[in-house]
Amino acid sequence: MSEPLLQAVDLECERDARLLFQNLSFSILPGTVTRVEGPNGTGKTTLLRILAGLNDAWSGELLWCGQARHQNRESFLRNTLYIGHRPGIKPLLTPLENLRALMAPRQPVPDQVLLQALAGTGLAGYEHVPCRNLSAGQQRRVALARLLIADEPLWLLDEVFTAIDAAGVQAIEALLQQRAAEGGAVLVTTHHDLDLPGMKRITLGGEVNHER
Amino acid sequence: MWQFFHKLGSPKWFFGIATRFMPWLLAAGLLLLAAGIVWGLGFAPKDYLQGNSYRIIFIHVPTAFIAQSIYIMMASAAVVTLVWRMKLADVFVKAIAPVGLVLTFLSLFTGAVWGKPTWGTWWVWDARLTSMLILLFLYGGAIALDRAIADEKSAARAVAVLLLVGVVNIPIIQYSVEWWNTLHQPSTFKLTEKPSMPAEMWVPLLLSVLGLYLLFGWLACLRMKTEILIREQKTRWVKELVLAGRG
Amino acid sequence: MAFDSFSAFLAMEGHGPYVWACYGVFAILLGGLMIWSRRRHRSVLAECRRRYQQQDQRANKGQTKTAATFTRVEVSQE
Amino acid sequence: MNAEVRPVIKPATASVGTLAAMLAVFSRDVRVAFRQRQDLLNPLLFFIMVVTLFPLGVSPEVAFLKQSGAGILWVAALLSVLLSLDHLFRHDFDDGTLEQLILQPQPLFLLILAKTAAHWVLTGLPLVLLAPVLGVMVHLDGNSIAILCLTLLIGTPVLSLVGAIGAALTLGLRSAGVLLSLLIIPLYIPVLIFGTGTVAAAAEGAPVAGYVALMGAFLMLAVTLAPFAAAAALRISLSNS
Repeated sequence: MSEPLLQAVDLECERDARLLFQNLSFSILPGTVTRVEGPNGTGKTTLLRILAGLNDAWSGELLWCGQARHQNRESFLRNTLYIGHRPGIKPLLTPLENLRALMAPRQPVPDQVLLQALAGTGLAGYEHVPCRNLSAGQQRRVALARLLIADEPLWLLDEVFTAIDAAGVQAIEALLQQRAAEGGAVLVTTHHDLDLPGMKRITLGGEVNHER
Repeated sequence: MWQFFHKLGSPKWFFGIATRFMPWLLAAGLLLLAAGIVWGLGFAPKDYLQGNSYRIIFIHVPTAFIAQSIYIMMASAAVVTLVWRMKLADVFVKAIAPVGLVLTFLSLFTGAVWGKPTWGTWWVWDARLTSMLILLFLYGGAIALDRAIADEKSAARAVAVLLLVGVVNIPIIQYSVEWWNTLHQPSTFKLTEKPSMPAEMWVPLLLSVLGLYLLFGWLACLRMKTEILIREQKTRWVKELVLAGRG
Repeated sequence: MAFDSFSAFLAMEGHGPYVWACYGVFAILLGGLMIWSRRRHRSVLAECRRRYQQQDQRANKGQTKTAATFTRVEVSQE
Repeated sequence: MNAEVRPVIKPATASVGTLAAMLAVFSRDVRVAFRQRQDLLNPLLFFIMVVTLFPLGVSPEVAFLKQSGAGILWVAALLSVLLSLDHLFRHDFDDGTLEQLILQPQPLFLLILAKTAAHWVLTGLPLVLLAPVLGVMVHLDGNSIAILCLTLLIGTPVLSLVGAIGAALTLGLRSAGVLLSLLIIPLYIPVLIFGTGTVAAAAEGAPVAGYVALMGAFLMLAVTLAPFAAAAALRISLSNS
């Protein structure tokens, strides 16, 4: 059994005086895909933001590689890739410039590789078109191009399939599976019916009692 | 020690203590303030330079002094909010900010009215009045920010950051305003500067400062209790307390 | 007593209006803040009590949460 | 499933240096700004217009303008920096760039320092460069203009840095623009006082080195403390969104 990358112990989160979840414990192991599921408004995105380190209105414990996350923040941040609802694409920049800016603080990547990654997401020929002229799905793909080069062991992907066409969805599913096979850990939230072999699930919004 | 600290942070514990102390705070505060004011207005000797208008000092100085110290208290509570995330510190800041605003306004108002018979004008861009005016802005900003953020935890932390930035700035502002004042007008007027004040003047002043402090304590307790009720509605202890008719 | 008579006390040698205006505004604002804070406390208390009683009533009735069905709501055309 | 071959957890030291990351943040902001040049021009136009209002609204007399010119220019510069601050984080907040910025392994306050530096280069610096022209228009003499530009050069970065705190605090709020001004203007007062005071002292022939040094001290203080406060404020604002 390999050691978990990220471990949550008794997570509890209250938002706008409403209890989203409590006593939530799980481990994210290398080589797994985990899907966070639950109806609208049960805190899927909030959970992902908590795990990524964006939201700090929670209580409980988060362990990174067995140690408290807040004491290993730099190592955690360096080794975690988070892509949110709003993926950080500047409408005024081209896909290539956007990808370059997103990768720059993480790992040095030559432009050649960036172009390959963009081509891999089906954006060949659009590398130098400002992103505001691209469709929603294409803009999303610029952000997802990071997945083709990212070396972070843990990926946190919020609504990764939004605005992506059917063929694209299949390709991304395959990518996630391949990543797990390589030993990466992936955590996704999605409304699309994702069911990969060996996939784990975290279900929110079931038995949470709203009264204290 | 740590346990005491923890206890201090518990809204329930505070609620009980505050309820017990409040009548005493109110009674002692009113008594001291009334004594200070009656003494100051009716019995203290006339000032040989300013005449009777100086009697405004017995409310001007207490309001100015407490208005300034409330800002310092809020900034100290801000540290507690940011470092230890103590709920009671959030409540404290939110409850006393409007009190600080009102007292700052009162000190400005009394200062301005005092200026009219003394200097012949309602407003002088004197270093102290200007500093108090800026303090009024700082209070206004903190309250406005608190109102603007819906989530109360985030609001408390954002206000805490603002307060700390403000408290770092206050000495700088004070210093620059004083420098600016000497640059533009040689300061001939000083509000309260006196080489020595006779005891018949400073004793009533001290009484009214103490009295106003105690009344501030009462107001703080009351307003904190209100805020605790709002925030802790869902807890069982508040429910029992409210249904039992205590509070 | 620093004054000879009550009227002298009120007049304060011509400075009366200023002094009394200050003390008046001070009394109104401070007293107002105290009374208003107290009223607000009372009203919050009453509001809490009302909510708790409502909650208890609802708990006794035992309401259940309904799931979303997205059925169209019929609007009568009269 | 083969869990044996897995990516190695890298050591905590980031493989990209902090300086490189700061440079990336800076160059992206500059690049985005140059794609939308109108936004760069707006604070400058505002600056010119506010200065124009004073001769029109108060008096075009040379004596008045000579005396208040430095103050007018300083107030106008302050207001136009204030106007541009709302954009400092807003676009990044809307498109998610800010989330990515916070999640970088490099220290956040340094990245914010880089962003603020970009903001100053794009708004503060052009104001300083434009100031001599407007200085001539309000009849300031050569020496006063030089001192005015010097104080603006030292003072406008302080405006950007302190303003960044306000921009971070009001991020995502409804009436952010007005609120930002309410929070920040009191904090701008020392810079304004010393900025105009130095010019006034120079006009009277007093030595100004001490005042300029003091403004330099303000700048140092702002550079060291403001990014920390802005970083804390950003974390709070994003946690709330």
